[in-house]
Amino acid sequence: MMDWLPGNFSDFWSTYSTLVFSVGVHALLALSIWLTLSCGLLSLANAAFMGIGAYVSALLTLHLEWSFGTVLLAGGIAPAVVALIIGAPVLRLSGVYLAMATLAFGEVVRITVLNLEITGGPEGLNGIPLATEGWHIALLLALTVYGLARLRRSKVGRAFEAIKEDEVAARLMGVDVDRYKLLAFVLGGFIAGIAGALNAHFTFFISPREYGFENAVDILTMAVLGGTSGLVGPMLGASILTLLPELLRSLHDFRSLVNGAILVLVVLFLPKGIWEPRRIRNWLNRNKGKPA
Amino acid sequence: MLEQQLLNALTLGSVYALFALGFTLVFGVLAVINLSHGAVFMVGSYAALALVTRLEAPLWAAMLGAMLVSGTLGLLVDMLILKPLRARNAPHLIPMIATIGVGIMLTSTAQGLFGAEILRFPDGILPAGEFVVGDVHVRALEIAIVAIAFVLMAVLFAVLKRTQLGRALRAIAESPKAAWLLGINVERLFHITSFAAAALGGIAGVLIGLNFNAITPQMGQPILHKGIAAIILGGMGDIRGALFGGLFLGFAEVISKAYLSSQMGDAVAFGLLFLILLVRPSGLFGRKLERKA
Amino acid sequence: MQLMSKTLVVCGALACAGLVHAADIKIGVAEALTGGAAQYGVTIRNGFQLAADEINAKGGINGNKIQLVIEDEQGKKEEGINVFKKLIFQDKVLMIFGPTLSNSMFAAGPVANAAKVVVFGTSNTANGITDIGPYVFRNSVMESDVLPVTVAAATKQYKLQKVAVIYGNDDAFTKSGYDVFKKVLEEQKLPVTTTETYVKGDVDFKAQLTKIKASAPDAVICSCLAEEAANIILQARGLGIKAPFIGGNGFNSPKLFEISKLAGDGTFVGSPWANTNPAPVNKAFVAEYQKKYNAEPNQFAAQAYDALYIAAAALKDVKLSGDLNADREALKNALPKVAINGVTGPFKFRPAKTKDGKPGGWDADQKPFIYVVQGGKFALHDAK
Amino acid sequence: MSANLLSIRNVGKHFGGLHVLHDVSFEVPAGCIYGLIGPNGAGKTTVFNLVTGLLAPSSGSIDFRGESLLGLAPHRITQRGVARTFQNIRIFKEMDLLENVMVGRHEHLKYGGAGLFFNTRAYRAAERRARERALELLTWVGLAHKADMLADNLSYGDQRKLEFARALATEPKLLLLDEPVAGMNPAEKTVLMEEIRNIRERGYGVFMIEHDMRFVMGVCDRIAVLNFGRIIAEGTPDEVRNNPEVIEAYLGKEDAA
Repeated sequence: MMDWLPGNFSDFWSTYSTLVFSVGVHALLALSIWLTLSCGLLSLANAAFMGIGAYVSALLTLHLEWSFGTVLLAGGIAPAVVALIIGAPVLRLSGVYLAMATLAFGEVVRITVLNLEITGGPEGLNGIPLATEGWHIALLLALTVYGLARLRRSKVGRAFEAIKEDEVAARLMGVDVDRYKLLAFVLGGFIAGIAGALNAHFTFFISPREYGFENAVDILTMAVLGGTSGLVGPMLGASILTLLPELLRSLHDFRSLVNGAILVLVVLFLPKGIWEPRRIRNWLNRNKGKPA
Repeated sequence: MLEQQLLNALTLGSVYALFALGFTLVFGVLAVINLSHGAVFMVGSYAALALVTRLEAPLWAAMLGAMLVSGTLGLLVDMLILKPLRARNAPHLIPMIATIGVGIMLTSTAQGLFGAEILRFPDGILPAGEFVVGDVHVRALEIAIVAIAFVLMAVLFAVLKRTQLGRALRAIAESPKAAWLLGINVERLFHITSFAAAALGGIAGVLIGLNFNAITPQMGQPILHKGIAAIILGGMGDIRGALFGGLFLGFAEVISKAYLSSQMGDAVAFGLLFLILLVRPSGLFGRKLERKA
Repeated sequence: MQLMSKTLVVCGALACAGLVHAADIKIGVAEALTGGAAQYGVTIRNGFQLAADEINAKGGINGNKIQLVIEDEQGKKEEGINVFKKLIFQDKVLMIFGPTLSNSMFAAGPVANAAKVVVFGTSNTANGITDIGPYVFRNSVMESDVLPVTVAAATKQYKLQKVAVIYGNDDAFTKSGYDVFKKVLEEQKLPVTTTETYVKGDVDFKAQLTKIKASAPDAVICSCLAEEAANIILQARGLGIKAPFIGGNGFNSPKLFEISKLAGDGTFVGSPWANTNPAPVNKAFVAEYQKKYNAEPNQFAAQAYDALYIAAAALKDVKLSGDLNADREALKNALPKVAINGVTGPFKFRPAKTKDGKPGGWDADQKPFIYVVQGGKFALHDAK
Repeated sequence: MSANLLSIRNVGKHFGGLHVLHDVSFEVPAGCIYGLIGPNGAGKTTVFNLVTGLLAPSSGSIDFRGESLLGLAPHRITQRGVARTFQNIRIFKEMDLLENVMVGRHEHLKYGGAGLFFNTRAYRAAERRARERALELLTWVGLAHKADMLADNLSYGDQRKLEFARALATEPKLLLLDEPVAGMNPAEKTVLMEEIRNIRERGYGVFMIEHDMRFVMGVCDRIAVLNFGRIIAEGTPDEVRNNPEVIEAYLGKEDAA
């Protein structure tokens, strides 16, 4: 009786551990873009930041054999530094112009990686040793969620929200808008870079095509699908979009059709994303009123 | 070699411009970055191909049919998706994401129906003429693409400047609310614009599909990126800007390939886009943006 | 609709096989059936399916029927890993064919190798694939085996003095092909007039070709996928370039030369397979494929077809014990001894030379055919 | 030390060819309610935008407590002690009332990232003080009972009060009010007049733009009149009321109802 259960579980875990890892990494990415969105910035640079993190960490592992902890940290810091450099000029733009500038930046990063010798060009880097374990992702995700939750409830979170709603009013309340935008951009880059470093160390291989426009859009979609009014939404969106393709496996050729349709339907019928605390609270309250 | 390269730049630029025209029209009037425009372009190609191969329609009929199919598609996207989003005043990010979803659906449907392989127009359908002047070679189809890009731009421009419809569209571009107060049927014009822009995307798909004779479900993606670059370079929502931006991009790409290194083509295109956005967010040819205090 | 009905046929066949035979041999097939790589993945799956149906129709392997478990890895690395894990741990397949792209193999291969399951690539030509470990096999012939022969043959035929090169620099396959070309040209001391690149999705190559034309090469070497190759050849002729082409593996598509018509004549192609190979086994394959899928086979289908016969030959010598781990190990030990004469010609494995001397996998040891295109068709080139 | 809180000297502002302000000079003394009136389009809000740093003057100088404000970013000017409300209310609608006011406390919360992350005692104390102060201000404007309501759900008058409390949360030395009584009924105006006087009693300077003449004349200690970008009169309400140029240019045309 007893022995089939763990056996079954170990089969399950062997089969789906990578999928669970991907959910965690995607959750980090969705949170990284949530951070900039919460400040009213539509930045599509997160896939590029993820790529920078992945490449820097993989190169440090392959060539210098740094310990995994320092590699992860470097994977976060590298894109954060890039974000810091490009942030000041880029963040003067707003709306779709910011989106397009960050998109162009992402392309420039991709093309650079493509043409460098050390990154292996289009062939990418292979033979990256397996270093990421479940608890690494769990711990970093927990730390990120905790940190962002604390941030949200502090003056920083209030400043982000104020900037998102009315930049001018925020300025006149004494908020240094440019600095906080830069903070959101750089922190977002840091989280995306860590996610990239984690991903590189359980997929054995990275190549430039994983960090292009489509991936930037995927990350954005996760956050928007889940809902950006809180931290649960992006994580939920990341989980759904990562697991959905597995669940839809039987649809074969028309799987991505369903994927696209879900995107459209959510945008049409759940404008604030799936996880909208207020709507859920209202719904719960309504049900509470009824006799059980 | 320079003459040939300039000619190459002109045709490549015209291809970009042709694609960018519909793209910028939608942005100008509806203020939506329609990321399904690449897929609509692809649908135009497949529609013409299906008409030619399955119904054995002549090329001109296939072109008209492709415009009709892609135009209807654009209209449907507007009526079923963009209209409800407008009605609830969704932030600009939302319609953009919805159109990404539409693009994925169209690409996947095309692959389901036609397969992932490259399809080509059958022999004999292509106008085969070629002109050689000195060392410069040019095909009739290329001349047609350049001419059509310019003519369409001129026609669009004239419509916008000279006709009642154009004035109404410009009023909407300025402020949909004000236009509505002036008694303009804004929704109807949004529908017309969506149809026209998608039809333009469709015809661009047919022409480019003919010229390069390679039709795949994914063919809309690379040109979508170049289209975005072109309309930003030219100034978003500006009809002349789409042509200028497209041509500028074409020349920048070809010249950098010819005189720097062919690895630089895309790096130059996007690097330029990035820098120009930082220096002149309104594009090279656009009016200066007024920022609200 | 066509694809849907195909899927139904496949499912039907599988269901029947499952009912009749208890001792089925489960073999995983992980290919890109959707997404950009689907154009290869789908034909590869067809090749496997055709071979499996043939083998099963003749009574299977030692009486056991082959059951293919086909999964879509979408040409994405994470999906590749997920699918491999599903096949290994959940479906408990004996071995895995695939994935379609070298990139996915770099990601998923280590998973199979760590689980001590044979993974057999039929379309992965990148360097370093078989460095992954001893459970990694491939029958895809590496460019480094094909291109030196091709270039030498073309040099002799056309008395080449200098050549121009064009390749796709954002694709692992075309870039690694270029790297081999570059090495070969250095070794054979053939000067390069200019090296041009393009990226995936490009359809207009005239800027690069104009430069090539100005450099007046005797031949144009092209490391490109078939999809770009047709346009490159046509646009080159359109610009008045008369030099012949020398192509890598990507040129090995009969369709390509149908499209490019006489424009492609004179092109030298080295490849493990061509549809005009007159060997009876190949003629039968081409005819059967045509009948079953109403389309011409390509190299990828041919290599997949051969790969299943290679596995079948190994399985004939393996006494299946029912202990999955032991059977997987036995298959791994049996495979290197296989030698068959397939649609791609005589085939055997050779141990891979790894960079750091660790035990590696097994590469294809196969002589390429050198073809020259005549009248829009492949013709076997007589090198003598 | 100058007794003047705000000194505007010879300020001009033009947008391209359009001259909005010409050679505007006046002084807002400490402990004073100062009014700026003038017909629509006279350039009143532009003066506010110049003082708060949203716009830079084309010429002239703006000093606050003896130091120049020129070239300072808006948030720096706020930190120096200038706060404002807007003619077309700009509260943060998706935040609750308490959060709105706490945004105003932003610069007074002196904790760093570490304190925030580790939830230190100092951090908690600072946040608690900010919350207490915000509640105090909400109580003062009579909105404490709605502290956790979304600002979007407030009535127009309450939104003005909230904006008021939010501006006060920055602890300003000078409060700029842009048409504070617009859209209010007489009873509300009376209450607001009391509150503005209260603000002065608590040591703030108040500088307001207002169209409602009865209100301005009733509450302000001094008034400047702006017409076509120029100051045409300055003085006590009585002086201004009796200035023939003002009557001619402004009061004469617009009935002071």
